[in-house]
Amino acid sequence: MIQASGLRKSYGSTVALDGVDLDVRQGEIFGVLGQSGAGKSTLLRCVNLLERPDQGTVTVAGQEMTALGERELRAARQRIGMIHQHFALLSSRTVAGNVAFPLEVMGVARSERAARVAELLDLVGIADKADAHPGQLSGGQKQRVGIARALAGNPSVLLADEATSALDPGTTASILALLKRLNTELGLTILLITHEMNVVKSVCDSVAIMTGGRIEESGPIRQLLTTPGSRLAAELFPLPAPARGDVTITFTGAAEEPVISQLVRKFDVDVNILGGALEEVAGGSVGRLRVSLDGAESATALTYLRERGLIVEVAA
Amino acid sequence: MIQASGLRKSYGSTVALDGVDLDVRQGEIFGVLGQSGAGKSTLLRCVNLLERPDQGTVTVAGQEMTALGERELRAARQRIGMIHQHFALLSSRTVAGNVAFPLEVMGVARSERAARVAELLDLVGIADKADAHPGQLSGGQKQRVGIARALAGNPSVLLADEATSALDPGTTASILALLKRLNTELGLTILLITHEMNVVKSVCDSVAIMTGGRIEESGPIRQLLTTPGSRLAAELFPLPAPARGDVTITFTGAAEEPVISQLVRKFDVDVNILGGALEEVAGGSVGRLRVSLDGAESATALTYLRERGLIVEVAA
Amino acid sequence: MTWQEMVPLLGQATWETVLMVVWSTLFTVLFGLPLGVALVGTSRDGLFPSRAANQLLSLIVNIGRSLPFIILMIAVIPFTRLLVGTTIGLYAAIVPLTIGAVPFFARLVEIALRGVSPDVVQAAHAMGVSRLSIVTKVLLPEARAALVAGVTVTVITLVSYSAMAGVIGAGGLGDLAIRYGYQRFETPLMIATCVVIIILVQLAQTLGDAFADRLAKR
Amino acid sequence: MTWQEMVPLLGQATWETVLMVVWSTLFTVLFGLPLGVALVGTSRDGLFPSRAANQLLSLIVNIGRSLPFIILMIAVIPFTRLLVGTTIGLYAAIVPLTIGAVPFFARLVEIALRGVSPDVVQAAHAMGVSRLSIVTKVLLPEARAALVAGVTVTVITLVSYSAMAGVIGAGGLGDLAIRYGYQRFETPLMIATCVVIIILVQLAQTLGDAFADRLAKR
Amino acid sequence: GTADDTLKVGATPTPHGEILKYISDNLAAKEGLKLEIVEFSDYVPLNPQLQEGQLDANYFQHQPYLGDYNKEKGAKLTWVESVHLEPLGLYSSKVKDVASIASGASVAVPNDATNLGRALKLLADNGVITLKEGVGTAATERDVTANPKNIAFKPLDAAQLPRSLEDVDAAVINGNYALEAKLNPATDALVVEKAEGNPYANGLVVQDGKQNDPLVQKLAKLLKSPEVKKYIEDTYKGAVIPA
Ligand SMILES: Nc1ncnc2c1ncn2[C@@H]1O[C@H](COP(=O)(O)OP(=O)(O)OP(=O)(O)O)[C@@H](O)[C@H]1O
Ligand SMILES: Nc1ncnc2c1ncn2[C@@H]1O[C@H](COP(=O)(O)OP(=O)(O)OP(=O)(O)O)[C@@H](O)[C@H]1O
Ligand SMILES: [Mg+2]
Ligand SMILES: [Mg+2]
Repeated sequence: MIQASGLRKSYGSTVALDGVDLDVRQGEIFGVLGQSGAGKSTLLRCVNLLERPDQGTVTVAGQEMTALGERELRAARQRIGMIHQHFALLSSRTVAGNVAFPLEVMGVARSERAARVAELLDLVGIADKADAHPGQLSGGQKQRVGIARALAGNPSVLLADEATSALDPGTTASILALLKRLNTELGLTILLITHEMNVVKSVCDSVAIMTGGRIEESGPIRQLLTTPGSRLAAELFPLPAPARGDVTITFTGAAEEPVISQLVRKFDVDVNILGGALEEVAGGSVGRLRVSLDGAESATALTYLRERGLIVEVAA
Repeated sequence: MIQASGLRKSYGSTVALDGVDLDVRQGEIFGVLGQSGAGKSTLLRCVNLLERPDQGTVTVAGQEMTALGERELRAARQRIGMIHQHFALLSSRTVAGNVAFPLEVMGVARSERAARVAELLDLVGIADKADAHPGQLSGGQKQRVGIARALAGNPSVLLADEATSALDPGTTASILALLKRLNTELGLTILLITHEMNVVKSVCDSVAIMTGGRIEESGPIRQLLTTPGSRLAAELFPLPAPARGDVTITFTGAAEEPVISQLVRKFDVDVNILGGALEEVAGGSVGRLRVSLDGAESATALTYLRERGLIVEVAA
Repeated sequence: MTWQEMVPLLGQATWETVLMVVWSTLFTVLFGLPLGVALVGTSRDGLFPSRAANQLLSLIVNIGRSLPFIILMIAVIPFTRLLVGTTIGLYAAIVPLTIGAVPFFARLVEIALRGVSPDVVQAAHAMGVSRLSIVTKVLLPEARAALVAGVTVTVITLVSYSAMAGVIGAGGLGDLAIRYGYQRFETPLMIATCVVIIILVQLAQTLGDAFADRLAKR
Repeated sequence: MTWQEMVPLLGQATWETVLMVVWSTLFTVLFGLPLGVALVGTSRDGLFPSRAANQLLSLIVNIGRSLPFIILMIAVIPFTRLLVGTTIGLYAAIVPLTIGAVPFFARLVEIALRGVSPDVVQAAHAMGVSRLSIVTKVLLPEARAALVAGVTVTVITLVSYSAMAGVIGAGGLGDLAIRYGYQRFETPLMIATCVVIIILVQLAQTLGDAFADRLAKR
Repeated sequence: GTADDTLKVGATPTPHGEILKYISDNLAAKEGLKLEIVEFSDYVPLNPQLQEGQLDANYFQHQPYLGDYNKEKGAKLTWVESVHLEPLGLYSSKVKDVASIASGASVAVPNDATNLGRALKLLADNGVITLKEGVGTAATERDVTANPKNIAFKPLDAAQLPRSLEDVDAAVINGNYALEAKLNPATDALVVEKAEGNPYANGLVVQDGKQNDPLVQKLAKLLKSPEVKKYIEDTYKGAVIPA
């Protein structure tokens, strides 16, 4: 759905994008992670050509954006929703007016507009603020208006720049559920930037990590997780720094049986869970645990775990 | 260090604060959680009187802020650093100029200022952007300038409104480490608003959850964690919805031994870890695991766990 | 001069000033708004960037702004005749007044529109809004408080300009003050006239401020 | 009139205009800036809110803005004599020019300062910055691009005002255009004079724009 | 004219407008004449307006000015009747007679085209300066050939002249402005223009060919009537004198 190839963009001497290739498939939720200043927002803004890349091409829904005339570009952009990092709400319009704006632009009839706006405000949970002006909203409320506005025109692609960073976990969860629903029910393709691993874990199918204007690692999540030494895995399931001999077990969703208790039962070994987390990710129970093994048969136990399809790393 | 009592604040018909009492002790890091629109920012802004409460008093460092004249209020504010939710950087100044601003106001000599600014920019990792203007920064870079600026004047109290929401986990961790260091080394008292549970877990001593302008629950973290049915515990260590019979074990940091493996060894029971997380929180290893117990001696095993000081809840 | 003599003179002149100012304000906004939009639009980071067009517009605006009003008034006489059919009197004065005020108002529009956050304009671009719609639905509404303030400033400028319309026999308060107060040394009438001018202007300012205030509440 | 005759006339008049405009711009900024700050500061959501002071200032500004310039010029005669020692000539003209332009510039300052984001002002409050420092270190620097644009607009207004200073014998380009071109129908000299005026003004505009642009780059 | 018996006459306010108003209010009806008086605070547009037919007649200028205008613009405007003279006078609050004007003195003069030349001529006629031969009304400071007292001329707006007396050694002031400023031309002036043979009498002007129009003739007759003469003498006390 979104293909970018060889994107480069500099601001003066700052290289924001340094040769980025991206392939987001139709109906996918694609997460972009990366350090502050890595070029994530720049990449997103290059997708709908808010920022014209110095080099490289961008194709969205089969249309090469970089080659479009103004008219077609406008039409293409109307099918791409965007949630801005700094909200960018019209201060002269009420909340409802802001959400209605893209509909007005698309020529949707007034009555239809009102219904759609009411529905959207309800979905993001700010129906009570419909007549407030942006200046009267809290940070999270502004962000939700931005989300509603981005979804108003029933886009087929959604670009979301830290769309939930100002939201509490509860609201975040409900927004993510909404996005996931639009994704599965209507096939909405989503490219989202986030710093929150929860967001990646709960909705993303694929993910990319950017560093210094380049994509360092990318791919479907479960695949990245099973890649030893993956930075993504470390980011998603952070663990305390290991002491020598500590064991890191990565669950990839394959082993559903009670592995730890079987370990204790089968071998002469004590397992102490030092930290880690297990979660439902992309459909399977996935996670990493840091444990220390104590007992005569530690080495055998590790082999047993590896045989069960788990990834086992021992800190040196 | 910060006491608030009976704070009320309305905007028109919106009640943003509805009787809030707060007590942040000297040298404490106090987190405020809560839904979007709950009144967190309003509370923070009432502490340094950016927003004058309709009712109630605020005392900071023994001074009743609400009773101060303009002159003393200014002096008091110079000892309170603030990180704003929307950065509020001076667009006419460079990054270095922004950070130098509070120092200028306090009358710090030029040479001293330059040194301090360089040091701060280094601490927050944007030394390379010292001469850039805010419009040339990414979201996270702006936020770090705001953080550096808030710390510039060596405040004794820091108010932070979602200070790390635009930062990636790596940068967040280093900023939190910085805050923690200032807290332990210099006794900086910090009142921070956040939506990120990691932040709470890694730096906060105490925490409050706000809902609809009121504080719903508050207290030292470890104490809240051991309170059965605590909303905070659920927020911090979210677990998948339990199936009937699933067991939730809350570790409060008391049991350092390998409990799970002892369980398996001692009783005829299989332990399957369904999800959860264990982390270092406020100095002890704390967390919650959702497990399913299988085997004849399940009930005995639970009793054993309870005797070891763990909190054990069985889903009905 | 007695009060009995002054009052009808003042009444007549007030009515003339009001007529001149109201009409020329109307036309000034009508033409100055698009001109101001064009000034911003053709600038380097504008919606329709064009260095040539921008410099041309800027030149035209500056000519209108800097030439002595009297010269302007004479220079546009042929145009006035074409439009109004006469070059003397109140209605003929509306033409040079408008021409004099349009570039002024255009500059104020320019300043107002530059105050609109570029973020919002970008958001509109991202939605695929056409450039014309960005003007009408984003720039102008977002700047409306500043625009109203600009209209107020222009009204007051027009009151001041209208004094010079006496040159082509248009009458009005300013002309009354100049003819009687300045040329005939009738100080009481001059003062009375100035007071009426100030009252008119304060009225306009109060209305304008109230309106701008209502719009500024966000 | 031949070119030989025109050139010295034009040269002299240009110098007079430049002198008048430069001096009166200087004084206008000197007095208009604080007045504009006071206008914003005393307003309802300003730094020193005071309804009474605000209305008084607004009245003074509007009086200055709306009175015909000629009337203003004679009204301030005693004041001019006090300051300059004479009421005729170039230096005497600087006083009414300044008095006429100060309220105008003050309104532009007001518009510029209103464009400063309230967030930033709040951040300064939170740092315990005094209100005076907020003006000097936050409001004015943040608004500086708009302020420079305001100075440019004022310079051009002063060029236009200065034509009227001929009334008190100050000379200048505008007066030359009026006396020769307008009153004696010497069209070539009038056109030449207007061209010089326009060149001067474009120069001022280009300088002002370039400066504002440099400041606006954030 | 708009109606058959109406004349649209353009004039400057004082004394022209006032004289016309006196006629309109007191004398015109008897003659079957209606006047529409259009007052212009600035006299310059009056000739162009007349030339274009926006006005039927105007009354503000003297013959030399008309001559210059016809020459500059190739216009055909015609003198109908001289009505009055506003004698220029030299006034001073510092000296009592022309001879006492010191070397290097400043003298304010009107800055407008019609009056500047006249003012210089007044000074020349009284031996203060010498003017270039035959410059006529168009004389400016640049036509001064000899200036033994090294006088500095200060051209000011005519209405401004009385107000400048405190700042200059002497000022040449139009009769009407002198009167308005409570100066009496008969007693306060150091020297005054002579009425006899003075080419600067103001009068009625129309487009060429209209001078014999009955309405114009009626107005011309009224302007020269004894009633008007008396009105001028009573009202302007020497600042304006019937021609
Ligand atoms: N200036 C204002 N005018 C009107 N209502 C306001 C204003 N500021 C805040 N509010 C309202 O007060 C309530 C509390 O706002 P506040 O900013 O304190 O929320 P918050 O807890 O910080 O939320 P968030 O997490 O979304 O930033 C919200 O409902 C908001 O709409
Ligand atoms: N307009 C600009 N002028 C100059 N430099 C810019 C501009 N916009 C972005 N940059 C620089 O480009 C780099 C990438 O910026 P970008 O906004 O894409 O980062 P990001 O990955 O979105 O970071 P964040 O997570 O902090 O929002 C940064 O170093 C930034 O300073
Ligand atoms: Mg970004
Ligand atoms: Mg908030």
